[in-house]
Amino acid sequence: MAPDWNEVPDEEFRSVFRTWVDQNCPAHLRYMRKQRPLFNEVAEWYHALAAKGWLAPTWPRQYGGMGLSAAKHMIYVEEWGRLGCPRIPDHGIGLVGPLLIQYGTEEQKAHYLPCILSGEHVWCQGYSEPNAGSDLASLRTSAELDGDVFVVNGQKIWTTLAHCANWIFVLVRTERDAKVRQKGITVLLLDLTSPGVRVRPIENLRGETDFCEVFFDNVRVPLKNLVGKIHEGWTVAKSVLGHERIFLGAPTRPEYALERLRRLAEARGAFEDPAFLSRFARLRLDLYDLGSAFERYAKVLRAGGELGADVSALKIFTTELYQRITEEMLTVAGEEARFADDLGAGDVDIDAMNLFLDSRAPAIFGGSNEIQRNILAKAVLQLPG
Amino acid sequence: MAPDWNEVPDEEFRSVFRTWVDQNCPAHLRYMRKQRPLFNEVAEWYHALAAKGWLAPTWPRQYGGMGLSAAKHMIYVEEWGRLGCPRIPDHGIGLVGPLLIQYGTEEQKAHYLPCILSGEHVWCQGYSEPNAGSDLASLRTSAELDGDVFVVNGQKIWTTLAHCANWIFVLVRTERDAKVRQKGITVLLLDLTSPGVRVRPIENLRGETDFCEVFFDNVRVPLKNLVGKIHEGWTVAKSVLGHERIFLGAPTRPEYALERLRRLAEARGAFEDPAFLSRFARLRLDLYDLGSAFERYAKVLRAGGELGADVSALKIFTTELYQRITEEMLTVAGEEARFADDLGAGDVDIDAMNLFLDSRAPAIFGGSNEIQRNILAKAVLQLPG
Amino acid sequence: MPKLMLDDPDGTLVMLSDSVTGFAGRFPGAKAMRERRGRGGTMDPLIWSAMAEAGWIGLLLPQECGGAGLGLREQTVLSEALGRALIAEPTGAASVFAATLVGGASPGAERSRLAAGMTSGEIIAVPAWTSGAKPMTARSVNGSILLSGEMRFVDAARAATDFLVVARSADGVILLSVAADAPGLAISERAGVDGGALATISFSDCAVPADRVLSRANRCEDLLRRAILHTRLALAAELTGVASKALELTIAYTSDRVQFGKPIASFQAIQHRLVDMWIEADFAAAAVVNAVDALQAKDDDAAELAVLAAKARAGEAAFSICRRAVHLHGAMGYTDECDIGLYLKRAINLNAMLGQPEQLRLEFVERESGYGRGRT
Amino acid sequence: MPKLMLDDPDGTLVMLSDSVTGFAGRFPGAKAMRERRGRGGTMDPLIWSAMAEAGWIGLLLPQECGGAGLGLREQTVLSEALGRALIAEPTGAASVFAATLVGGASPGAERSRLAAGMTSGEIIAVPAWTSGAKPMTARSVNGSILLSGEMRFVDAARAATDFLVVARSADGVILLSVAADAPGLAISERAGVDGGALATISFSDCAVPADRVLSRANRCEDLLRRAILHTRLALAAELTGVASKALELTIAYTSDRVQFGKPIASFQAIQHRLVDMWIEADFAAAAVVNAVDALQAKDDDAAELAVLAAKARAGEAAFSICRRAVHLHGAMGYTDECDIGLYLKRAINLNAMLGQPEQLRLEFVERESGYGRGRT
Repeated sequence: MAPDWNEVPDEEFRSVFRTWVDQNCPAHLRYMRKQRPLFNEVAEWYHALAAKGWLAPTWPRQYGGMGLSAAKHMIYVEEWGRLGCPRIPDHGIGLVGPLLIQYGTEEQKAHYLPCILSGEHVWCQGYSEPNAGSDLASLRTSAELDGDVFVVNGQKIWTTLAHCANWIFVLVRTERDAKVRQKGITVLLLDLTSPGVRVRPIENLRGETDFCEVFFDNVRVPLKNLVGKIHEGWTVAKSVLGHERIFLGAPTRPEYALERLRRLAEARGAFEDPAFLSRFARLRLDLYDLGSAFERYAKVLRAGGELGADVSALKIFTTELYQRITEEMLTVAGEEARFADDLGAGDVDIDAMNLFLDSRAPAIFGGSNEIQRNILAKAVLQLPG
Repeated sequence: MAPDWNEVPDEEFRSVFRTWVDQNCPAHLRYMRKQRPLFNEVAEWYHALAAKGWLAPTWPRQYGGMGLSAAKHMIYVEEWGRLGCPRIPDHGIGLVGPLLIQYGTEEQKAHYLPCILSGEHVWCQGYSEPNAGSDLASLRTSAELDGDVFVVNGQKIWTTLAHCANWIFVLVRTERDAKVRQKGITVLLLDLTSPGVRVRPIENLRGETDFCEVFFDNVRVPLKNLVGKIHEGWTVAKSVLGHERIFLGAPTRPEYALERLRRLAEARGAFEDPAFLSRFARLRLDLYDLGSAFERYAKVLRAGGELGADVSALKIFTTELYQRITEEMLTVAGEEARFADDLGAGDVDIDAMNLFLDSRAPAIFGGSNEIQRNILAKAVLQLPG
Repeated sequence: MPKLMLDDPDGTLVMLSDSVTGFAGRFPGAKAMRERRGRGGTMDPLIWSAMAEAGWIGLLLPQECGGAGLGLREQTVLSEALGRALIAEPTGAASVFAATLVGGASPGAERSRLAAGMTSGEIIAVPAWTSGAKPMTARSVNGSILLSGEMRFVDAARAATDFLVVARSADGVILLSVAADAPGLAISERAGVDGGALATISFSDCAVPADRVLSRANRCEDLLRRAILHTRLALAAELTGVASKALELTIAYTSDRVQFGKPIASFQAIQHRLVDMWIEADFAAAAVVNAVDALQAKDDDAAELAVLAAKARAGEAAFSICRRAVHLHGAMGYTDECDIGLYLKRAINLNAMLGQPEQLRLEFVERESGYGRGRT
Repeated sequence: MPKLMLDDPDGTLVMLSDSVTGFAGRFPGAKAMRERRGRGGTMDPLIWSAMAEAGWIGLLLPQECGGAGLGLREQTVLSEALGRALIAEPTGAASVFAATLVGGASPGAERSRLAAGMTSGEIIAVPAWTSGAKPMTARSVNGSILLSGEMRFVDAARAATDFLVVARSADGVILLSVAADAPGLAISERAGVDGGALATISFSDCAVPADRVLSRANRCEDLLRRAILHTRLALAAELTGVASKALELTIAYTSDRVQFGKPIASFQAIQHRLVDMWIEADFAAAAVVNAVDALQAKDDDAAELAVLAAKARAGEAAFSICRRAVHLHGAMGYTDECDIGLYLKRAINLNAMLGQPEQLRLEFVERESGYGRGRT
């Protein structure tokens, strides 16, 4: 079995991990323009991690994971970002794995976990529906039990990278008239190559296809693909997100964007303009203080604590800061803000418009910032009504 | 009777009015620091206007007013502001007069209107109560009819200048269990020297007393002091504000504040700092564009039209701009923002802190900006729910 | 919704605005934008000639050279309506800017040729006046004029039949027209954010007949100033249209979209945000009307200020309203399928053209009070 | 509510914070502020000596000269708690700044005298280091030092027993203490926004015995830098306390106040605004903790940056939270009777002391990256 990394001092782990990653993550995959590369585009990195046994940082070691504590996992993610490694299609690693480890049968674990590590199964996550965005409990995709087979009908949307996945982890309604809307929901593992499945990629504002619609027309799913208990999938679905929530608020994106802004501004001589400098200083300090706030939550995790609802503050701040930084890039660009493509800045190209458009997404997805504010109002400030 | 000013061309009226005001408004009353001087402090200017017949711009001429159209009234107000004339206690002129002219009996008009013009009656307005601020219909001050006398009990608050008034125009509840809360409300004219009345001035953030609490303990008000019909005062109360609503959104205060900011910044050399200049330019343009927006509503009035609910936009913009300008003054003041008193700027003193604190008020009073936004959401944007 | 409140005694303006709505039925703006993007940014000649047929191109050309004899009020209303309908053609550059240059040029055959061709749609005359790395110079050789240099940010260069070029000659600045297929002229295009293309044009000893000169020396700079003034106004109007329509679409979407059992437009936080967007759009419209009034009052200084304010306000409003509009459309707003993203991209393009708000505001206070004068 | 999340293994910090709560029961902050204003800004000696008795004055003085031997963590927690309780005494100037100067002075009788007096409350030593119109100069004459010049923004001048004065002498900058009743020293006060008073002190050939010198030449500037660093941190903590408490009061008020049949805190627009205020307060607290950590890590450059960030963030947060807090208290918020206005005024004073946010941010980026260096 793999070594117990939690026994290794933090700085040693950081150093070992960084050195190996730096030597093994291919140069052409570093600092990719694409936020969400397809599986094929990053397969060699995926397999390299798997071969080393470092693909699944949070899975227990007996299932081929690294079994990292929250504190060690933070280091893993930090170094990953610092070295500019690409995001890999991670729904198998980050969602389906933990889900099966917690709720799966022994048979399911034995079958699916290795397939994730080998890259044979590429997973996507079927939560959202056209009329159930932030309001997840109102989903309508149905599954009816016909003997030992569920027959699934309906539609999912905003399914990230479904067009390069072959399995979907899907929430379906198995009870139509449940009194509490959260009841009567079930989690199924569904083979996307089954007859009756249709995947339609959706182009986003940046001209890329991060997500898809997935249609189910009498798709037959064996009963053994049920996760947890029937009708009680809501608990399963909600439980998956653990301390990973902190990464929704990680300063990664604004950090990258501010660095780009700095390069652009230097190339354009904008730092000579004190009015720009004043705006830049505000953004710089926002980023710096976001780091301090992030550290406050990370400390809780390192001390073995659990994150409260207050961590939503990070998500709001980081996503809105990302937007403000990229808006400033368009101001600095001046008339060049009219271009769709990258802007030359000395020896680098700055993808100002790409970042600006990309920055529209995080404030919407993963629970819109309005929803996050509602959560904070109720759960942290305990405001009435 | 007075001349019909509406027959006079606009520019001629403006010139005649300006010349006379400039010659007759005492110099020591111009550009007063106090936004709301007491009656005694401005009595000579009040009487001068009355003697000239120019005290009540919108009253019909037969009642001693000028009978100005909305367009002419705009000129009157503009020149008043331009010449730095002080605000006079104007509830009698602006509210009680128009109310009696529309709803009063002949006897009431004959008795009260001349007393307003002579300054014998100084009025205040008793609308708000401790638990009925923006939600006026929930008022509780009660009046019970005892023969031909109302017996009034309860409390008003935020009654502007009640401590220098001798009459109050008061909303009372005459029906306790009305099904619609707007029903069962009555308007009374109440002599503040009556037994059972107690007035308590309230000090504001600037250390001045603009408003008061007024307590009524079995105060007896003759039936003849009823305005309009009993139980139907809501209509009366709501109808009073006509085209004057536009002045809630007039650029007067931000205009004055920006001029003060300019003086302060010039004295401090702040215009040498492009970062300040950039912020100043934004404020300057906001003020300029507020002028354009104000003009759009003024045009409607000049063309004889009626203002819609959309005029609330002016109130929101002007009050928030006023705040932003005075906040910038504190930034320019640097460490001097720690002083309560005025800041020297060449040969003038700039009352930065006074203006900053004053700017807190208009966003709250006259219907808080939140209420204004609610109104716009429903009445203009016609949003659901 | 915010509207340009301009006096319209004979109903001309309403007719003009309605005609754009009709036109948009035949040539839906969003569809045309996507198709143009698919073509690599090249204009659809059909749409432009239909616009010419409708009498919208060169609206500002004086009657004496075949123009409609209509004025800035009409252009403003037209531009606002085009913005609303997302008819993202290069109206600012190839109609307003070009017509001001041509209309103000010295009378003569070339001016007449251009004016007639523009109004008929046979000529697409595109201004090329922003210097690139190499400044534009003109020198006379054997009765021809040889142009050398580089011009940036040229709209619709592939479709242009003529470029209206500003160059420095020994006798001062001159304005002349250059055939798009003239030898020695090279076009290099880059994709524009809203699916169009922006070109850099290189001239290298490009020979132009002397009779192509439209204006000379001091008149030229004044002409350019007026062209910028008119175009900024038109852009402000177009941006106001973009902003108002984006807001309308957002109100419709949020009123329709149900979450937690209620339309999301019934949530107060959303309502207040929509109200703030509406106020911004309303102020933009008022600023544009103020600029039109100021231009008609013939006080040059006041008009310059008013136009700077209008372009700054409308640009800021459109950009910021469209950003929030995209957000309020939720995940849909982040897709290319939903039109709202096109409004955002159009707003970015028009806002960045001829001066972003910050630059315009600084120009305003410098012009008004001299603040910041002499800074680099 | 936002709290300073500092490690507190033995519970010292909680005890310290609780002791402030107890103190505030005996000396309610808002009441003391109003009374001080009524006295024309003069401190209440009773309150200051009670604070000294509690061991809060000169907390940063090293044990060797009679101090508590506590550090910046304790001072930070104390200042935050004082801010929350609105105990608007001149802690920043007369305790933190003064203790850093005295603690860092050359060992000797004068240093011991000051240290002992400060901790016992018998001496109120107030720094006077910001030059006014006339720069401070010191010259030696007959074994005395003659001071001339003007110092501005001196807190609590009427109550001071000693001023800690920074002056330029022939041998460089010196720090010395000056008895408040020294001849040749004149105090002129102006009202402070939060009811205190700020003095300008004029020295005109004011004679000070030579043994009053606390520090000389290069050490002085470093001492001053450290005093500013510590005081900025303490002010940031106090501002964080002011901000958190103002937010708490606002949540309580809006949860209680019913309009249209519901508490106003149940309206979504109000809720979201309160959430934004909470995020700002939370970030301010995190920034202060980060600064404490950085100071303890002994990396001077990093510590300077962290303190600049903390003071900027906390000042901005407190000022902006208190403004909105006043607004959300409606008409009540605009009265002097309601305490919320006092929080606003306190926030303004502390925010403007030792650098407003804009200035601190510019200092941060200059220090970090050299941007803007060399500008006036």
